[in-house]
Amino acid sequence: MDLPTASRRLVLGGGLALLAISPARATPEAMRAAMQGFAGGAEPRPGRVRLEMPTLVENGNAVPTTVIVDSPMTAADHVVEIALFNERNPLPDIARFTLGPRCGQAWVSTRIRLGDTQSVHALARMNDGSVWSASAELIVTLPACIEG
Amino acid sequence: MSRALINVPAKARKGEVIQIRTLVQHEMETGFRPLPNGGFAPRLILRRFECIYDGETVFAADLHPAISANPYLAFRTVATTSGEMLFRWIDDRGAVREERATIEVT
Amino acid sequence: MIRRRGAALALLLALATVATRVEAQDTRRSGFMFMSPGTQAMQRDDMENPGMLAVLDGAELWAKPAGTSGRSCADCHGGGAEAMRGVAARYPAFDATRGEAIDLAGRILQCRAERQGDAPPPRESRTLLALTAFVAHRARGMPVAPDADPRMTPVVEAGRALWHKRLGQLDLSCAQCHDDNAGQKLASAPIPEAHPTGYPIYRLEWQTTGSLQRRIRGCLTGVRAEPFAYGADEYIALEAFLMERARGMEIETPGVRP
Amino acid sequence: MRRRPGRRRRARRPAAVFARPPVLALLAALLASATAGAQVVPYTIVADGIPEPLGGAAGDPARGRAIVADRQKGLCILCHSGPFPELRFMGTLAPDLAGAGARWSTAQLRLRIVDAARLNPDTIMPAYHRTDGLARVAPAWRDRPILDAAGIEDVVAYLETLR
Repeated sequence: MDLPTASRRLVLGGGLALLAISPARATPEAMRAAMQGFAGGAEPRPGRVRLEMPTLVENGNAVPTTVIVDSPMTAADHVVEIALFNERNPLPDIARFTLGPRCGQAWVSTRIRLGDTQSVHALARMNDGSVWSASAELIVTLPACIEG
Repeated sequence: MSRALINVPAKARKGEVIQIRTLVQHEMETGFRPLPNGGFAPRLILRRFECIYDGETVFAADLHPAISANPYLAFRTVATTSGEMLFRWIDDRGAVREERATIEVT
Repeated sequence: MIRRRGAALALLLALATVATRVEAQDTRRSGFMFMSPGTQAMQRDDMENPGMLAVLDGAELWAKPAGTSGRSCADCHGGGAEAMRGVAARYPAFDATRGEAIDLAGRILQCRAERQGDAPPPRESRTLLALTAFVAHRARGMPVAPDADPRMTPVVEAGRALWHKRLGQLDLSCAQCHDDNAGQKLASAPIPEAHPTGYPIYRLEWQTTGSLQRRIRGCLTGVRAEPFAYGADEYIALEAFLMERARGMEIETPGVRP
Repeated sequence: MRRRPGRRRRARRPAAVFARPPVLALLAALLASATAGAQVVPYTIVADGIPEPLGGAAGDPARGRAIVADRQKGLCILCHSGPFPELRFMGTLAPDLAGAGARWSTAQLRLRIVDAARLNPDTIMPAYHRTDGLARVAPAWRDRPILDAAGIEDVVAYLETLR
């Protein structure tokens, strides 16, 4: 509890050692593979999914993200799962949401991290196995000053 | 200490679609943050969220390091019955934290 | 007599006009006004404002006994909705016992050590930020109203001098960016006017709640200057000057900033 | 004002969201070159310019362009905009660099980069090749100009091409 919230120091020598190593990034290929894994053989079709994100992101640490799927959310016709993917963070997966008829509406909102300007994809799998998709292009601004 | 904010309407009509919002304190350490010693801070994130209401998991989320620190999750559900809603977060080590909220359905 | 009353009335009217004009000319803008609608929404709605987590932490700590005294903050200051109402709007204030200015966090540290008999939490610790956020939140919506003690004047002036002092390898003063170029863009980021109305703030860049001192350190590092140590008089002077500069503006704690 | 001794704080890793490898690599390179120890070289001001190249050698416009466009090394585009179609975020605090080579002579450009305060004491433009008269410079940057003589000449050579 009393641990100081850590500060960051890049410019000074202490940070130098860590600069040599950096995590691998996801690639568009890795993202496509993850999306195919989610779709499970179905071919994602554009439509029915709305992905609401700002086009210009002030800070990539918390990007408001809302997914809405056009579905009656009845026992006979509903969204089973929604997944979010990106192509340039270290990992392609962002989150998966499990939904069902009890949701009433297929509406989910969260905040995500984006390390760079890139596209984000949302996939929704319906109970009939069909998969629908939407994507958003985002510009993530860089901090002007690197802080210590 | 970890704090959570839960927003559930106090009252709703049966069959009404209500919005639930949750905000929980957690650093969501990604595992990709380099340390001065050349390694990386070990990953420690909340990896699972569940909302249990009226005997059923009505909404769940599997989270990855790309979810922001202090995760915010909002979703909708149908008001079915008066009683307790259970919110559960599970981290990488299996630690569970739970919060409850009540709703009156008329 | 009538004439004098007439003159007095005229003077009052004139003063009222001046007052109105001053108000109309108040073009100061909180950092809130420079943010995107999404980040503004995050601050505006308590349920979406991650800074509220610190305020809630603080509320719990406020009521919790601490130190050898076994007393909580609430035992002395009260725990109800009106406890500490508006107090933060006055800080930094002059501490007569110490004979120097003290900021809100410093006052909390002082209470912890001297009244509660506890080891004071470090600057920028979660405990101190939470208690500071809790007290500052109790002034939310109220105008900044600096301490009227005349002994604050030299502190404010020291802060003003520091504000205008060029520092670091880039040889820039606070004023050159935040007075002369506010609203312009530094790379992609709009330069705000640096009003301290939302502290402690939840900064998306930090992914946590932090103090004005931490924020100023960010600028100092940016101009490649050596930051002052946490708790340094320089920060307290700068804060006193900034609060004077923001006199009458509304306290927003917990502010959210990119 | 009195300064109290501060508690030393543990350094934590920088960059915002995840590591941004290209930026970090550039910074590492910058710090490596900076530790080589760049000193301020003498120069002579004639009228409102410095006619002779710093250190005597001519700069390279391509290297100069890279410095100008680098947010950590040249820092120029934090305040200036310029003809950089590949860059998205450029500042608005200072004049557009496009046409700088037509507006100023080489000697004028050189002085404006080396020490613009010689021409306007209130300028916001940092002195890129001066280490005296600065206050509270962080240890990592102390006694080291923003750009060494070769860097200045590279930037001058690049700005000359902006006509």
